[in-house]
Amino acid sequence: MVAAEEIIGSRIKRREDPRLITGEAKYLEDIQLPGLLHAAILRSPHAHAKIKKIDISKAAKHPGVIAVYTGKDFADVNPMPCAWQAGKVKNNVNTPRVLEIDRVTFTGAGVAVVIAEDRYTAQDALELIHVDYEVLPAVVDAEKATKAGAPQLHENAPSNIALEWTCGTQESTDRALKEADVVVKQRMLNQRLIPTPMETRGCIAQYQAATEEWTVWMTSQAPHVMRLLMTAFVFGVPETKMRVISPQVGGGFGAKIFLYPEYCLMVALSRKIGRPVKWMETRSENYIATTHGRDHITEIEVGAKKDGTITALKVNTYANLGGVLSTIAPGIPTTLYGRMLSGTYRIPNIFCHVYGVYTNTGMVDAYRGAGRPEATYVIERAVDLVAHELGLDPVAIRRKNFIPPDAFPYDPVILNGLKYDSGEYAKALDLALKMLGYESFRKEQAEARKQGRYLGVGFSSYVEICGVAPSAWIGLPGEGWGAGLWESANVRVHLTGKVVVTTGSQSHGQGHETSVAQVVAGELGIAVDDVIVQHSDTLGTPFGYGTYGSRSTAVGTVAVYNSLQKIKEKAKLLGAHMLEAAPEDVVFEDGKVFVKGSPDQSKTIQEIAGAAALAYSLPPGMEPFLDNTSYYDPPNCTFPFGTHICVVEVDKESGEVKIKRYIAIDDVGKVINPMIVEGQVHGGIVQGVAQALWEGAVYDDNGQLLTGSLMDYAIPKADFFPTFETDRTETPTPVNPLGVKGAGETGTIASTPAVVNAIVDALSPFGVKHIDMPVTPPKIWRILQGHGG
Amino acid sequence: MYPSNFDYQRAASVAEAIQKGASDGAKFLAGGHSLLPALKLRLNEPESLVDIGRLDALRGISISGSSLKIGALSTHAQIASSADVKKHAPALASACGQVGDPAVRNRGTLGGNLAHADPASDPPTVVLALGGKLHLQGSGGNRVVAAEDFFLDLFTTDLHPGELITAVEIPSIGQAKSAYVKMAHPASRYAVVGVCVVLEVSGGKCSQARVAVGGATPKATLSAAAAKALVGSSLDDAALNAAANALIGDLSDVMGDVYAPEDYRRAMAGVYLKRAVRAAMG
Amino acid sequence: MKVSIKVNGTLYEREVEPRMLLVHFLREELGLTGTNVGCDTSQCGACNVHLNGQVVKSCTCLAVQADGSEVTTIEGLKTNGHLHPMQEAFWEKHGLQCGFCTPGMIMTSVALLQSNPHPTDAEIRHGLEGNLCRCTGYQNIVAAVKAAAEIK
Amino acid sequence: MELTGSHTFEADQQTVWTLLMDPEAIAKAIPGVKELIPIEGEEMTWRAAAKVGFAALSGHYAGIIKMSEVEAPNQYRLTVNGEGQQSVISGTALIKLTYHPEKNETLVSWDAEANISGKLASLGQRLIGAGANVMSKQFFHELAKQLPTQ
Repeated sequence: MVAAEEIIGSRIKRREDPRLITGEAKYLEDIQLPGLLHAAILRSPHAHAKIKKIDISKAAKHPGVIAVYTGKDFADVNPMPCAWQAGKVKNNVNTPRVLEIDRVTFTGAGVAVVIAEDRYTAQDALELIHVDYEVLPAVVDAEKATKAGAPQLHENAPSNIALEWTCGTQESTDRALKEADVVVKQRMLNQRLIPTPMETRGCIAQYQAATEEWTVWMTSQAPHVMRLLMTAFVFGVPETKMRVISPQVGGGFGAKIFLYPEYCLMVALSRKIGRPVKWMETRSENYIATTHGRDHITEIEVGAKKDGTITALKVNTYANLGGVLSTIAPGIPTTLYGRMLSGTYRIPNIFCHVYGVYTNTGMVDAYRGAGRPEATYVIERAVDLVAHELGLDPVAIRRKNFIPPDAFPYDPVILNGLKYDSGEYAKALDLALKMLGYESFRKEQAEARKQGRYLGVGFSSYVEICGVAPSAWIGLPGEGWGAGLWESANVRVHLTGKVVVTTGSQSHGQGHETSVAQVVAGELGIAVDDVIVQHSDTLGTPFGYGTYGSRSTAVGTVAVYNSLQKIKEKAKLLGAHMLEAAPEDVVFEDGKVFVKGSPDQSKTIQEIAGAAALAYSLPPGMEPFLDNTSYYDPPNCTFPFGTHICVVEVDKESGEVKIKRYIAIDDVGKVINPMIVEGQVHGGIVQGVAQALWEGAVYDDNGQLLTGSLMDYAIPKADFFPTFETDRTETPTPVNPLGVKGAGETGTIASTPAVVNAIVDALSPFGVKHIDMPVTPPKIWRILQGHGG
Repeated sequence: MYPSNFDYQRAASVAEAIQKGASDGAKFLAGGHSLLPALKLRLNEPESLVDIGRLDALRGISISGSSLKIGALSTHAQIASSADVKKHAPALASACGQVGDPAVRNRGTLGGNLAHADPASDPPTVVLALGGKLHLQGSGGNRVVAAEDFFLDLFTTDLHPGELITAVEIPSIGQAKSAYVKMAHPASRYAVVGVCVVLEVSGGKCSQARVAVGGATPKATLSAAAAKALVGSSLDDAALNAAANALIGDLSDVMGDVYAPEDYRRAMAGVYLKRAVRAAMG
Repeated sequence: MKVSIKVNGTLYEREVEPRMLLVHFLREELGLTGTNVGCDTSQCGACNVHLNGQVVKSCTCLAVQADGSEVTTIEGLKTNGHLHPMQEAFWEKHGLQCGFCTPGMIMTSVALLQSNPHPTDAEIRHGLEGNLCRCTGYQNIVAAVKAAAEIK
Repeated sequence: MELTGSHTFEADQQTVWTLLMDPEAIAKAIPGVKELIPIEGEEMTWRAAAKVGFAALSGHYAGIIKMSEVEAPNQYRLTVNGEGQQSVISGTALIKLTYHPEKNETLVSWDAEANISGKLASLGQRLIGAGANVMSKQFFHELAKQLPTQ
């Protein structure tokens, strides 16, 4: 067994794995209930249309069909709420209904539902519904949608603008650009991505008429928030009337944060029909009906002095938000994007202007990294563009502009009062360069070019924002978030000394049952196996805002830690009582309470827990049991950082790109379980590299998703990658007592510009300065055709 | 993910299969790896399926004379790992080893694949380059059709309703060199472009050549012009460039899609021809 | 139509519609829900099982096609209550995160080692080309397969 | 999606024109269509139901076929709207006839704009363009088979 003081920071095998490697885990699809019915949803084949008439008569008569409904049957159910609107500006909000009633604004919007005894039958009946549409012209490009003459999606959103938001100062930025020695302008696209967790979405709702209560199982990253939104906002019933359970969830990457119409539809159906109803999304449905990510059209202007000092950055972005707004859609391209544009650099003047735009495409919301990958891509490409313009080395220009270690806490001004917590950016870069062998690489590159082989190296020195909080920041000064952002935990030490932790955050692959148990075991000096971590059920766990934005460790686990401190305090009081010592004379170490200097005479935490539970003899005024609930609202966010380096070889004839090396140095603060952090980094890198090279949702001009399946949308496979070379620096955050920053998104945030920078570097002999993602072989080939390639 | 209803009949003999397969709305089911994906999406709603998957008469890989005879129900995995195929038609073994993924190769059959005639699948290109012949059996009797006459258009073959591929005959390449190389689509792994070459070389010169391209055109296509450019050369860079240009000029009806536009596919046919020749010559 | 299929050593006889996919037969008729469905175009490999000893996609096979066959699912991999070395290796090497692709990934990996007991990293990566994982970045899966090869 | 193509009919222009305007012949040339039923009150408009089968795709479609902009015997517009399998196929083609007296051949060329929506569009991207071309070629090929024997 690992010694108590070493548990935090150890590679402990995951405790959730035995049920996952044996097939015993119960995902939503695996749940069966007596009398369970199955729903199938008819979706609009048109991106923009009026619904004139729906004929359900044939479908309703199909054998095995229980009922068929259209949007009109749920006219009394509120539309989905939009819980995070852009701060301090007007948001022209339009959100989906459980089923659309008279108009659809994207292909895939639900218009009718069949409920049947089994899913094959439900699908059979779906084909018997006839919908009469009046097809309207569509627009899919966010910039074009704002121009005169574009089809208009919503009456309350002139020029299809859902929101127009700025941060930074326009005047000083314009002035600095005017005064700069060089100004580089670039238009760049951050293409739309489809999150694609391996488990699609699903929901089961069961209604008990006698008590008017629901139990709802859903594939959610935030069960407490789902309950709140469904009861208080969509159905107008007391929150206490619903229990929401996230069973084993097969990945989320952001797409399972939101309140989707299908979930509310199941809730409504279970009440209407009086039997439990299940809907499980197919993959093709997932591609058109679950949220997408990114999709920015951006123009940047960056100003610098001749020596490479960056003096100004001006960014104008059209963020495509889809046909209707998803739950927190407006927050992503505003707070989480614009406010992070300074990156790891001291940039005195920044101005960012964002249009959030409606188009006839699927909803766009948070996807792994959510805003920060887009910001990091902008700034890391910008730095390379300036270096190229000035003939500087990309490493040198980064060093020149880095925020130095002694400048922390650092206020990048555009963060609306928040400060970067801690950072040693050059240290991470140096370690990465050492792993690469930069000088010898440049020699190899020069030699290769002589032979007609094109190698390139790309750098990305990133910083991101994790553990988004504090509530007072996100809520009050106008960041627009419609909720607080603290997390909660309850820790109970049972009579037998076994510990049960309940937490309001939710795990869907991150390994909380292990990492949280490590913190408990380490703090209480007990075995990891003596700790059980329960989550994902609103019954029996304290309220929490859920798992996203790498916040479960930086916020949720700190709540656990705080509860443990309070439990230790109480244990000390009781231990002192049991030892007949004065409380101020005892200490808690290695799971034991003893008088300072006399460890031989001690009471173990198990003994103390037993005494607390039996309560035969407690100090005066002490309540029985070791039990504490904490609510942690951090004073600041955390800011992980690092440097990623990618080495590529580009085939000049075909445009094919081979990743030769990938180096990642991340600093996520203190690490609770290095194995879990490495896993998060690997997975993150793959998703970011995939954006650079392969993935991209493509709509045609009529709003049809042409990449509607895994046949066309390229989720990377094992043989697309070399073995990643990873390491860490460790700069603890002063923000929380654990010193942890968050590791869930670093890989995705850092990797995309590293890959694109490498490809541009490889192609620099042809005068290439920029290529838009995904950098596919045909795209490179076409560029080389025009550059004498 | 939930196919529509159909009648299912399991054929006990080739004759029975042919008789049942001739009825309107019937489809043959072998490994099912072309058909079932469409069935699951309800993009194909046949009235009946005739399962030929248990017809032992359609199995087996054998050598007769200087030809390989590959039963139509041979799976891609069986072909890819067959010592006989590796010896006499190594490009076919290689192509079958590149179809889909291991699980697909374990179920998907050569006969089903060729009957489906997906332009982006690997085996048709190779069977064409190797001069393969398809043995067909239908209500009108047996016939043998050369691969170049079998593939008519996109997903369109010379098969008559109810007619089955029973076997594929591939002449041994003997001392000739061959290779199949492809640019795989990153999502589907279908060929964006796939090129197969068969080269006879004597005295350092190419004396005979066959070049077939798949993926780029609605059906796998032989290029006489590319072959002609290789014949007589020592397969040096100049000859390869000439052959690539000849191939590019020889292709008509090149397909384009969201991933790879027409001009790119055309250019890649040339690039991959050069790679195929280099791979064949080792 | 009546089918009899031996699954994890037990013979099951059921009356099914011909259109029922093998994966639905396993999950819904037999309650063996360890095998997951991750796509509908036969690409992701989450549903991979062994059919007569070979790895196949159970979503691309009708139950009636498997009539008379032997199927092994993730639930049948343990012997005498002990984890299969591949299961141990995935656990040990952190070869999974959300776990949804894991049963199919493990079934493919077991078959991979049966045909190639000592694969290189490149052979492992190539052998897993039909199994998508969205969490791990594959690196620890490759490590797990390698570790399992060493145990055997 | 733009589709263009042409087909040479070995017949004089009037014969080809008559064929192209014959709903029964058109019905026969569309795979799976049994007959076209005129829609009352609408000029040159027919309702059709088809069991369409192409490649690995097959399914039931219902649709409307309309002829307009008729300039006998030189050109007309053929508009097709069909739906089935949670997909919608719509297209409009301007069909032009050019007679070559020296060979007694009539060249029929088409310039079409086609849109495919729903499941077919999102799942069949790889093959839609090529498939539509093949199907339009097949249509005129089948139509040509119905020319009166000379």
